[in-house]
Amino acid sequence: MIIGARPGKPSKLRRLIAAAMARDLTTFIIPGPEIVRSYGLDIDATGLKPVASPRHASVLLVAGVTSSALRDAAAVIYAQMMRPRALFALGAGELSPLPPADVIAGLSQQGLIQGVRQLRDAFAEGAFRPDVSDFDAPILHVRIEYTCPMHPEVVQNAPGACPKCGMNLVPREVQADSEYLHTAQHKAGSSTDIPLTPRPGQSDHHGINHDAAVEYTCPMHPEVIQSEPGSCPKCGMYLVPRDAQVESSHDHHDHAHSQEHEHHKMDHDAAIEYTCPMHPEVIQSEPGSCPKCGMNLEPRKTQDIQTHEHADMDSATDHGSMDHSGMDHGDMVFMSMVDVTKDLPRSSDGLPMEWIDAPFGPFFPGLPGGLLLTLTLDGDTVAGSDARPLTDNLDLSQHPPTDSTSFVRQLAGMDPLAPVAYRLLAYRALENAAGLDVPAGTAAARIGAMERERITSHLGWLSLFGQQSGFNWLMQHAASLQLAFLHADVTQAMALKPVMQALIKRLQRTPLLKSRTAGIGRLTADTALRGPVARASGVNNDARSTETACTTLGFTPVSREGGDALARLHVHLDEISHSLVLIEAAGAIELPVLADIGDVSGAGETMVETPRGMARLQLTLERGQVIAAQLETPSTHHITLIDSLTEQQSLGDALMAVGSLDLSPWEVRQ
Amino acid sequence: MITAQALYIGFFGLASVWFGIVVFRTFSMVRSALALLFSQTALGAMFLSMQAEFLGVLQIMMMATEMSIMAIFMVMFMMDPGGLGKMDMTHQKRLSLVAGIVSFVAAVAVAVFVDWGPVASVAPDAEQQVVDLGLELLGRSMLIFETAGITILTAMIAATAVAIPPVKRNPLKGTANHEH
Amino acid sequence: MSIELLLALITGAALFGVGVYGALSQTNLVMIMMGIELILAGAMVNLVAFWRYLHPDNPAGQMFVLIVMTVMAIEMTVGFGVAIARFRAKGSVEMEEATDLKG
Amino acid sequence: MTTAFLLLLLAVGAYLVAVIEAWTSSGRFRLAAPAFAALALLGRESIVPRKSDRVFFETAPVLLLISALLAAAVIPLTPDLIITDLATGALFINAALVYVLVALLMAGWGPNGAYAMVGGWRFLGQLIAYAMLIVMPITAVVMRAESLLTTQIVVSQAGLWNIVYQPLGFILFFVASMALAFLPPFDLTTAKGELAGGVEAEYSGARLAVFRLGRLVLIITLAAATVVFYLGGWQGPWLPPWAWSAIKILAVTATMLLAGRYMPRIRETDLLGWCWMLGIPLALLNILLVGVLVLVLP
Repeated sequence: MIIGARPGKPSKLRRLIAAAMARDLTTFIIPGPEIVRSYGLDIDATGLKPVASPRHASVLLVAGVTSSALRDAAAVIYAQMMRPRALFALGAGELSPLPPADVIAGLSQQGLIQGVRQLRDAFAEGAFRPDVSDFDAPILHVRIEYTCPMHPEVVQNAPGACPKCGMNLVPREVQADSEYLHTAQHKAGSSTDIPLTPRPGQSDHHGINHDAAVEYTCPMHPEVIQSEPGSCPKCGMYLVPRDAQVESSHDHHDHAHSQEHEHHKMDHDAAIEYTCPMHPEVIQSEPGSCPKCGMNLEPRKTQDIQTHEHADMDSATDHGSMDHSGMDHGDMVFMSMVDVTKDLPRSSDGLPMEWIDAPFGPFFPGLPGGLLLTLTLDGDTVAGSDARPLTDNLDLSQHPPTDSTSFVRQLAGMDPLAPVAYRLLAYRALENAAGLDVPAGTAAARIGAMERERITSHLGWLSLFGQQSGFNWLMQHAASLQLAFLHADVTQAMALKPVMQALIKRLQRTPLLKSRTAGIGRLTADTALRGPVARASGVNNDARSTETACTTLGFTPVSREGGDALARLHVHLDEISHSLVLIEAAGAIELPVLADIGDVSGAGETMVETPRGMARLQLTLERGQVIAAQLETPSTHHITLIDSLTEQQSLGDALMAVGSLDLSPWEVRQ
Repeated sequence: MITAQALYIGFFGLASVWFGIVVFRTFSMVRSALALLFSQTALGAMFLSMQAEFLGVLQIMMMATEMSIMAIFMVMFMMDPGGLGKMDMTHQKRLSLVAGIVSFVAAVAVAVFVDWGPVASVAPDAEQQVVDLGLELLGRSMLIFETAGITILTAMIAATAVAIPPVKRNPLKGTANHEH
Repeated sequence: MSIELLLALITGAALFGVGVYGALSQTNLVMIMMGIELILAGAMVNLVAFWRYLHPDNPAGQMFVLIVMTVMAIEMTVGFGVAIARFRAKGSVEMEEATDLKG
Repeated sequence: MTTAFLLLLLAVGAYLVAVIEAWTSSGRFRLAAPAFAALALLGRESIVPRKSDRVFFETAPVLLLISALLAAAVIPLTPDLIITDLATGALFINAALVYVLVALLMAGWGPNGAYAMVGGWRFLGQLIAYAMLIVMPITAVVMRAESLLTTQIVVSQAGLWNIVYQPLGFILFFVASMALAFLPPFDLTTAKGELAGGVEAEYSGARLAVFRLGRLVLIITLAAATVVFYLGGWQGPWLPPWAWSAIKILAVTATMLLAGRYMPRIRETDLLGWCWMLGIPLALLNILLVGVLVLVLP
């Protein structure tokens, strides 16, 4: 029996269909296939078919313990799946707001295989049931608000006509409590009726967050809007606060009687400036003609920080100016498109068009699981982006002080994509603080383990790259190699060497691969870059060059010029071959084991070259207890690059650029 | 008497006109464009029932691409392509209606009252038509055909030249039009 | 005269009428173009009907239809070229607002 | 009678295409898998997203299937095994296939989702470009056959198949067919890792089943068209004509499906750029070459 069965009495035909369903289980994997593989699970071997859209999946597979934000997102995915649907939890703890799992199994291949068998039985028996209750969760609740299709700034709670153009307002749903996915998911009467993405015709305009009370925007770049203070990613200026719309009403009649505060975004605080239709760079405060072409300048509204603040303080003035601007349009029978499009941001092709915020993630196939990427699409072009991890941020503040064993466990469990690297990092820092020396043999064996993880991680990335770019063969081949390398010893790793070399050779002569990646996501050499991303831009900062244990094994850092996705692909491939050489030289693979550091005090700092780049850990020991720690990880910086890499790229290129950064949302420090 | 051919012509003609009316009666611009497409497709089917096989197939083929392009332009140029706001986008409605009806009535009157002379009952078979049309195009009407070709080429080049963005004269301010 | 010819001519007249209404009443350039397409379609029906029922032996009738199709294509090309240029400059393809050349 | 028999053949063909497609994408050859998948799809809920353009959403899968079937109607498997031998058959195939575009536009706009919409508009650009590469090589084929009849086109290749007579045309047509059926590496419309299924993303249950069936019929129709135009249709020694048609069509289908497995998806700018700047000049060159050959050779 499955909780998400399809309503209906079991009949003979339905039993036949249920039997067919049991043999054709499609699955949507949470948090993502590469993470599930890093736990050593081979989904392919069980006959579960991974699919790209929740609409096409019958099984929701949740592996590992996920953060509450990820569980909320998973609940939305579950609601989007068609019944009959089943929830399959692998080693997951708390699942709410998801319903209780239909099948629970341990986080092991054995558990997976058994679980799939149980799932098949459950489908064959209970795909149809007469009594089925709907799935519901707080994240799915929405409230209805009304907005004008032409004036997105007009938002009110009751239906009516737009005060600016007289059009009928159209209803729209917004999430009742929305911290993320704010336009993405809607709740319907039926639990299965949830759209994957917002309505193209009536979506939110870029950056208008209807639920936030205060948002921050850049005075120079009005398109930059975020919910917390900070600096503008484009120009570095401090963002200024302003009111976002909270259920504002623009209705004239209401207005006269009620003292309701009015908040507006675009029009009423505007000053007028004049610009040339042909030369947008010409802007002046008085009317006149363009110095370049002599055309008459056209008025347009501009936003002024000071007016904003003023408006916040004095609502009477606010009302007055609003009325005025509202009247301008409200009395018109004909709706002017010039006015409507004037305030729209123009994209690179100069055509003002409607922008759509489309969520990609946090479980988007082809992007790292756990990463929520919201792209503002202008047709097929990306006009803006917002990336954030929905994973739990490991708290390293260490109150109360933790002992070294649990500290190591914490750090090693932080990133499922690089457990060895972070374990080693914790180790080295502890040893450094305690002043312990590591024997050369152990150091070499640790390098072996590190390099093996590098290979697995890079293969996982290659598989993800294959998935994203529709390169099926690479996706499957790299995935199976990743699983083979995951627990391989030295001899097994060496046995896989020819296969690896064949893969690399094959990639070098794959048609279309070069044109697909060359020139995409280009990054100039910058010392803030880390790991393969840095080395693909010709920057040679590899923490391994400073380690004598590595250099004695014959390590030389690889580096490529170009700084684009192609160079990153090559660096990843080069590093895989180098890592194989290092493993061979190290002659042993041994995961670090906890040595007794004793009852010491001191401070330690160390760096480890994780598969994604250099991570740095500083910690303070007091009588064997960790009292303070500070971690710096490569993805923390790389995730901030997304905005500039994706801007004005076509969607495919933008996603490729994000993918080529090889981000791990789990290690991003917020 | 009513022949099968007359039935077909009547049916597809009616469909064509009905879709043509839908074009101006729906608020959704995408629906407008696709209604026009189906109006033209019905017209193509009508040509087929009038035994003009080549023209019918050509009409069906050409209009599908043309109207799809129209649909994307509608979405581009309209702020509310889904027609959610049900806004009125017309002017001089009464005048237009009168003009439309007058032209319809006049054309029907001409069709009814003019003596069209003897009506041919058989048309050449489709294969023969294709051959004839080919010979016509590359024979007597070659100049017209070539002129049409050159004209459309010119129109394409001119339209592209008009439509591409103006060259930015100051490379330093290349991003100026992103900001506003 | 035959009923087929009459039906075809009435269809042509109706399409022409609808097209005239559309071309005159719409304010959006693209919608106006749709009206013009319908007018041309009406003309096309008549041409095919005349060819089929009056001069089936003369392929020049069919050639006329081809020419009308070309005209439709040219109308589309030029129309969209103008529409894009105008949208780029003004952000609007509303003909009510195209008053630049008005005295 | 012939029609019913051909529809049955088409269904069998579509099923085989599904088997081959599953084999090329997962590496496993399982003859029964598509049957289970189809049953499972039919048993699953199929919902219409709220606020969708319902007319479009419902029509799109059916229109896709119909346009593929119409294109199949003029394809001869043997001299007599053809639904209708239209005098404008070669043009008719293209006319029917253009409605694939209309269907996908509807499927993209209908369901009210960004992924689907981007997928739909992407296909618009793709098809307008590649429909040119369908119709221009066909022109060259028709020039040699001196007829638009598809049966006549097969007969014209009795001495020499068109793949040898006009190899350039064959390559262009083959590539354009793959693009038209949005097969990898031209699957920008459904793009699994980019758009999570694109136009398919919002379809589910029975509607998705119809959509996928339409696409399978489309693939086999295009493969059959390639065989008719370039690989001599039913012609071949020893075996009966229907056997040759079947073998050739399945071989072409397998090639089309297999090619995409070993390369990444093409970039959209490349997809359009190569078509307009390389494909169309080459297609014109092909017409010129064939014109010269037709005049020079007896």
